[in-house]
Amino acid sequence: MITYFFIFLAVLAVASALMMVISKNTVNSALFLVLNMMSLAGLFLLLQAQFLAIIQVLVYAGAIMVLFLFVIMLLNVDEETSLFSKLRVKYFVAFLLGVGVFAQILYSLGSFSDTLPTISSEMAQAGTVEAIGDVLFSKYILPFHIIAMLLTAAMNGAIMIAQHKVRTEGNK
Amino acid sequence: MIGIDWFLALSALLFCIGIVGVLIRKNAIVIFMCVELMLNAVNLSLISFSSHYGNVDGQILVFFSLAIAAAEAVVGLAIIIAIFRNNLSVDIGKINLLRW
Amino acid sequence: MDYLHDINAFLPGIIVGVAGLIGIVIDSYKDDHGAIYGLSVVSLLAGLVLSVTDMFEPAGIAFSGMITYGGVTAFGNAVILFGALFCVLISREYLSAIDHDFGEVYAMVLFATTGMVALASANDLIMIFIGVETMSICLYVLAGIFKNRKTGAEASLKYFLLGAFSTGFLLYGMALLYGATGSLSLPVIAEAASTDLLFVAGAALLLTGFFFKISAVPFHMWTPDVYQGTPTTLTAYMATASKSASFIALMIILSKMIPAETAEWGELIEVIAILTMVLGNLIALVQDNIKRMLAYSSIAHAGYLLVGLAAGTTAGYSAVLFYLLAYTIMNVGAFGVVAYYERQQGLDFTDVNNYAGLGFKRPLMAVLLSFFLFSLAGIPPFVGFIGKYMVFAAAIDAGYIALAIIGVLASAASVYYYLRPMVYMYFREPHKDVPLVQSGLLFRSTLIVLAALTVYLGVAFGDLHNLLTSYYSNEWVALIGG
Amino acid sequence: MELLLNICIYLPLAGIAAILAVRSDKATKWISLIVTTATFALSLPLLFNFDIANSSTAQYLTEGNPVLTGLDIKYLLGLDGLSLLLFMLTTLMGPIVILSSWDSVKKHLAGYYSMLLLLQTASMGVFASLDLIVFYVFFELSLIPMYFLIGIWGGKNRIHATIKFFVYTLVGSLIMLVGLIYVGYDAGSFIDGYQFSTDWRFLSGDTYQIGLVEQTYLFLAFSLAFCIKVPLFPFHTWLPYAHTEAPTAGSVVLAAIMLKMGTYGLLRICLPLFPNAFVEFAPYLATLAVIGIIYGALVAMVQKDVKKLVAYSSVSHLGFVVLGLFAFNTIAVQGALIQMINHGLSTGALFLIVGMIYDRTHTRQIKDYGGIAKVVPVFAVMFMIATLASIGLPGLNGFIGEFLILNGTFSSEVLPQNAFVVFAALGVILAAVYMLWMYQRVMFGPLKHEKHEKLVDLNAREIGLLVPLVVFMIWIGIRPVDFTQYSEAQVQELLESSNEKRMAIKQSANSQELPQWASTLYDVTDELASKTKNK
Repeated sequence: MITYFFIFLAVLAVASALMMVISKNTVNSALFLVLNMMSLAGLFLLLQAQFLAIIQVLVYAGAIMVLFLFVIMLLNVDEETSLFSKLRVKYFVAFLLGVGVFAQILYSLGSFSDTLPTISSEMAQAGTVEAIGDVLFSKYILPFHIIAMLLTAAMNGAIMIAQHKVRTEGNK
Repeated sequence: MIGIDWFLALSALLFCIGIVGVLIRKNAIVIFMCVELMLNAVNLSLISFSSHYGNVDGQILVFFSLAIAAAEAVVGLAIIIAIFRNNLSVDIGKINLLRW
Repeated sequence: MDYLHDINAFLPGIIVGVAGLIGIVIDSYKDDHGAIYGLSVVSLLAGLVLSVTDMFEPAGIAFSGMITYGGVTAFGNAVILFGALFCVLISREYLSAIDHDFGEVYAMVLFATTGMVALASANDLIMIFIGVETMSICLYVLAGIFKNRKTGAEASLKYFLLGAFSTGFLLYGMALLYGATGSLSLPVIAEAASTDLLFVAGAALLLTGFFFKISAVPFHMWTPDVYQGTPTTLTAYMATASKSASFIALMIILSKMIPAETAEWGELIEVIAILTMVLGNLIALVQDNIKRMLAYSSIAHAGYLLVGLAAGTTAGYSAVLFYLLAYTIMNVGAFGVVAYYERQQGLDFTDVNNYAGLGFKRPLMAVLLSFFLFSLAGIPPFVGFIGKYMVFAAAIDAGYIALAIIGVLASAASVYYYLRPMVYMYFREPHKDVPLVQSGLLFRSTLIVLAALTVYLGVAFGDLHNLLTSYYSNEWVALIGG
Repeated sequence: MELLLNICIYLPLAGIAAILAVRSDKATKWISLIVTTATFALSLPLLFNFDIANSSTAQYLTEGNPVLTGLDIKYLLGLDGLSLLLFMLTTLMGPIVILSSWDSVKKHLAGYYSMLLLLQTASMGVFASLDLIVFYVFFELSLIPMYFLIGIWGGKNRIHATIKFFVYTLVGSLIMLVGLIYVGYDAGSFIDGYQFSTDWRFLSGDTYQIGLVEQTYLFLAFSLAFCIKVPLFPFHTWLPYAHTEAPTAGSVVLAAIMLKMGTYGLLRICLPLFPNAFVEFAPYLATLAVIGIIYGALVAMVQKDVKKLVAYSSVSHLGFVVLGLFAFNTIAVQGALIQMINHGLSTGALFLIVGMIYDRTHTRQIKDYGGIAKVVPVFAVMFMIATLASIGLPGLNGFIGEFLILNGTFSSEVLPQNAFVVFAALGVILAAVYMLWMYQRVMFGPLKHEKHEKLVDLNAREIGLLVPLVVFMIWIGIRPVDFTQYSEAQVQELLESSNEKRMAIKQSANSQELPQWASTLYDVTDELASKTKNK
């Protein structure tokens, strides 16, 4: 059963990723990315990471991608007439690089796959909100706070950059 | 039951689609989305490893990476808005003032 | 009690971060940005003093193994905070003069500094990731301050896209390392380290991410654009504090996590170092824009620093720390003087041609720039010479003689472009008479302090060197096994 | 006394501080003059108290603690037979160069005199330092003031000249730095406790022996730096530019002192540290030196610019010094040492004289002069003495140096071919040709230009600064032993100990596996006895 789910979700993820890259319309691209994220959330569930599956939907698909769509609509980016950059050489290099990295990663994963085939049995406990919350507020308290600060900083910085007018000294 | 290695291979594939997308697209927003795809692919890897080891550290890293992706998205989209105001375009092909 | 101990261990970072948070709140009620400026200076100074006192404490770990403190870590933090402090000190006058004195700038610097301190204290991949990202995201914002100028917005976009791209590699590297070892904690990873392909691939991806951050060739493309498009004092901040933090993190990764025997890392770094030194210096030769020239020079300096890392010995790592301090001093100074000239109206003072004849108009600034440039060129008795000396000595001691010779030749080529501003300032007649504004007292005295330090540390470097090598010897032994 | 040595070296720095504090053009000149004169006066006791019998041990030793733990780099100053006279020459030239620019330099006086004083400190430091790292620091430090002196106060093409000068010299010395660090670590393996040593006394001693292969590389690294500085043909191309464009004082210091740093470095460092390579490479470098002698002379002959002519004559003269050093026997090395002083005195004087006439006429072209001897008789006399000293007329100093060098080279074991002597002697003749021809064209014949009728003869200041130089030229010419005595014992001892060290290294290399090229170059299997004789 899980195998069928995996195949379905994997095909969905790869297809939506490809569609995102090649789709002409930026809005479509964004929607394909949402689809990709949803299918990844499904895969997270298969891996018994319930908490992160929910977060993935809420934060990524729900918040980040909405922001993307918002900006795309705001800027009213036209459909691109020429989709990709004109340099054919660049394509070639890009694909070569992509395939190269992929092959390399697969090769290194190959060395790994004999040693670990399956999901650990402890996972049933480890993926829950309680388990994650527990370590997040004990072991990982410092990174957690730095992230909190970073979110404030990012919000502040984004407002400053996106503001239209330059404020002169003291707004006088 | 399907093995972890399948998840990892899927993750590598998605990561590489992301790389290729970054390299060949010229719309800054789409490039940024491809970066998001790469981060997502890594998250899948992390969660797979985490599930395999049955330890929660990998998931915590995913949690943080989600938060950072959010922060990055906010700043990145603000920058894209700023550059759109200057250029009326998000085509990185037109952004070549600074070279060498 | 444990908490107090933990908080105390990360106190410099906490002070700086909290000051940033308080600062933006205060700043939103005030029209004048003096409050947040004062707050940042005070907090950075407090952090610096704390780190300096911590330098002599024994090292330890805190926050359940997330960070280390004391000893070498504190020294790294001190270098970062030193750079941040001096950049902030010279920022206000410059930013006011060009009408970009926003309160957020100081807040961003404080937040980024917190990230850097976290990065340089990291003992866990999560801390490294969060430190790098906190630093980078704030720097993306700082790079975009000139949002109404084409160059500014583009620099920021380029920086952002490439930075985010490299984050992908960084994170994937961490994922693979996690997969290979089952842990994110550096000491645990070090124990489980192997020549397993997965581990090597993970480490390589992680290093790639960091090579981007330190702008090593071939991952340097963003540097000149970003340095040119960012307000100059903030460029100084990027070029010094952020580079120091990234280098310290790279050092942590190489020394703590990747034992030398797992792969030929030294050779990889050697190749990157050669590329970086040679290309950085060669391209700098043809730059007319002084900020771009300093950007390529900073790429070249990353190469010299990599020479120290390639050596991979106690001498190499302590040379890197010393060099980072020296580099911070002279680079903040050089960018500071450029910032002074740049805000003058009438001519574009980032073009080196327009420096013609400035040497005798405001002799102080010109003399200061000469000090910093000579130091960057590595001429004794300035501190840059000692830094280069230590780095190359470490490389020679570790048997990388070819590397040292290439580095030395590259640095000989660099002299040509370091001399260029001086050639224009002193040896040529001005094209056009531009009245030069007097610099403020704080600005001037900050730069004078830095210039004095280049000479002082160039002569009296002994204590610092002894601190790094002998005082920390136990710590180094623990890190790299003698 | 050791305090006195330090005071001498750092007094000019105090002078700079005073100049910057006072900020008055007039006071600037006087402060510089007083400081340099005081330096000279203070250095005299160093000369008089020098223990000639013990010239091979460094005297007035200042030995600081090692600055770094584990690294034996220390502040180590002292004077011995090799350095004493050069040190004295430096202090002597101090007030002379200050006086020479008294009226001729008009812009940015504070900067100008500060640079001259800084140069003074750096030069004295080079000759007095006995730790190689300290030596290197002073060696490099001397570049900065010279860079500015040529660049700011120089002639039309000053920028090109100064950058060429700076980059050339720096490339050489940076390669030397790599060698220096290697030597330091290598030396560490010969000592217990310390890891790294650049103490010259240790490095030149018997304990420290460098293998043949390393010696080759290190010798090449060091000698490249010094040959550029000397400058030896074909590394000389920066010199004519730098000399022509430099202000008078800059040329004088460059010729009299800075070029000596190169030959001094060869003698002080290359010879005792790498004796095998020194000897094996001697024929090649001596060939270059002889080419330099002839080439410099021929090029000087066709110069139209007086200053350029003097500059090329420097290339020729320093060829003699290098030849003398590589002859590797006491007479020749003694000759080289005294020739360094001679060249400083006579070429320094020539540059001063050219500067003086340039100040009056603002031209250096030979064709613009002619027949001015009658108008300015004192000038003509001074010029004559300096010219004759430069071409090596018996009774003047140049003769002593060249004679000793040629004599030593003739009997040299290391340079057995007499061709060296023959061609070098040819250089002496050529020197007479170009110098006298130049003198004749400038001074004698009918007065070519009317405006030169009103040429003013030398004033008291100018005579005053030339007289000491002339006195020494004659003194050395008549009683050279007063000067050579300081270095005699040390040169002999240094050559003997280096030769012993050379044999020892060869002996031990005999039993080792060497790369093909090294065993061919050093010929270790050959009968060692054939070269053991040392004169």
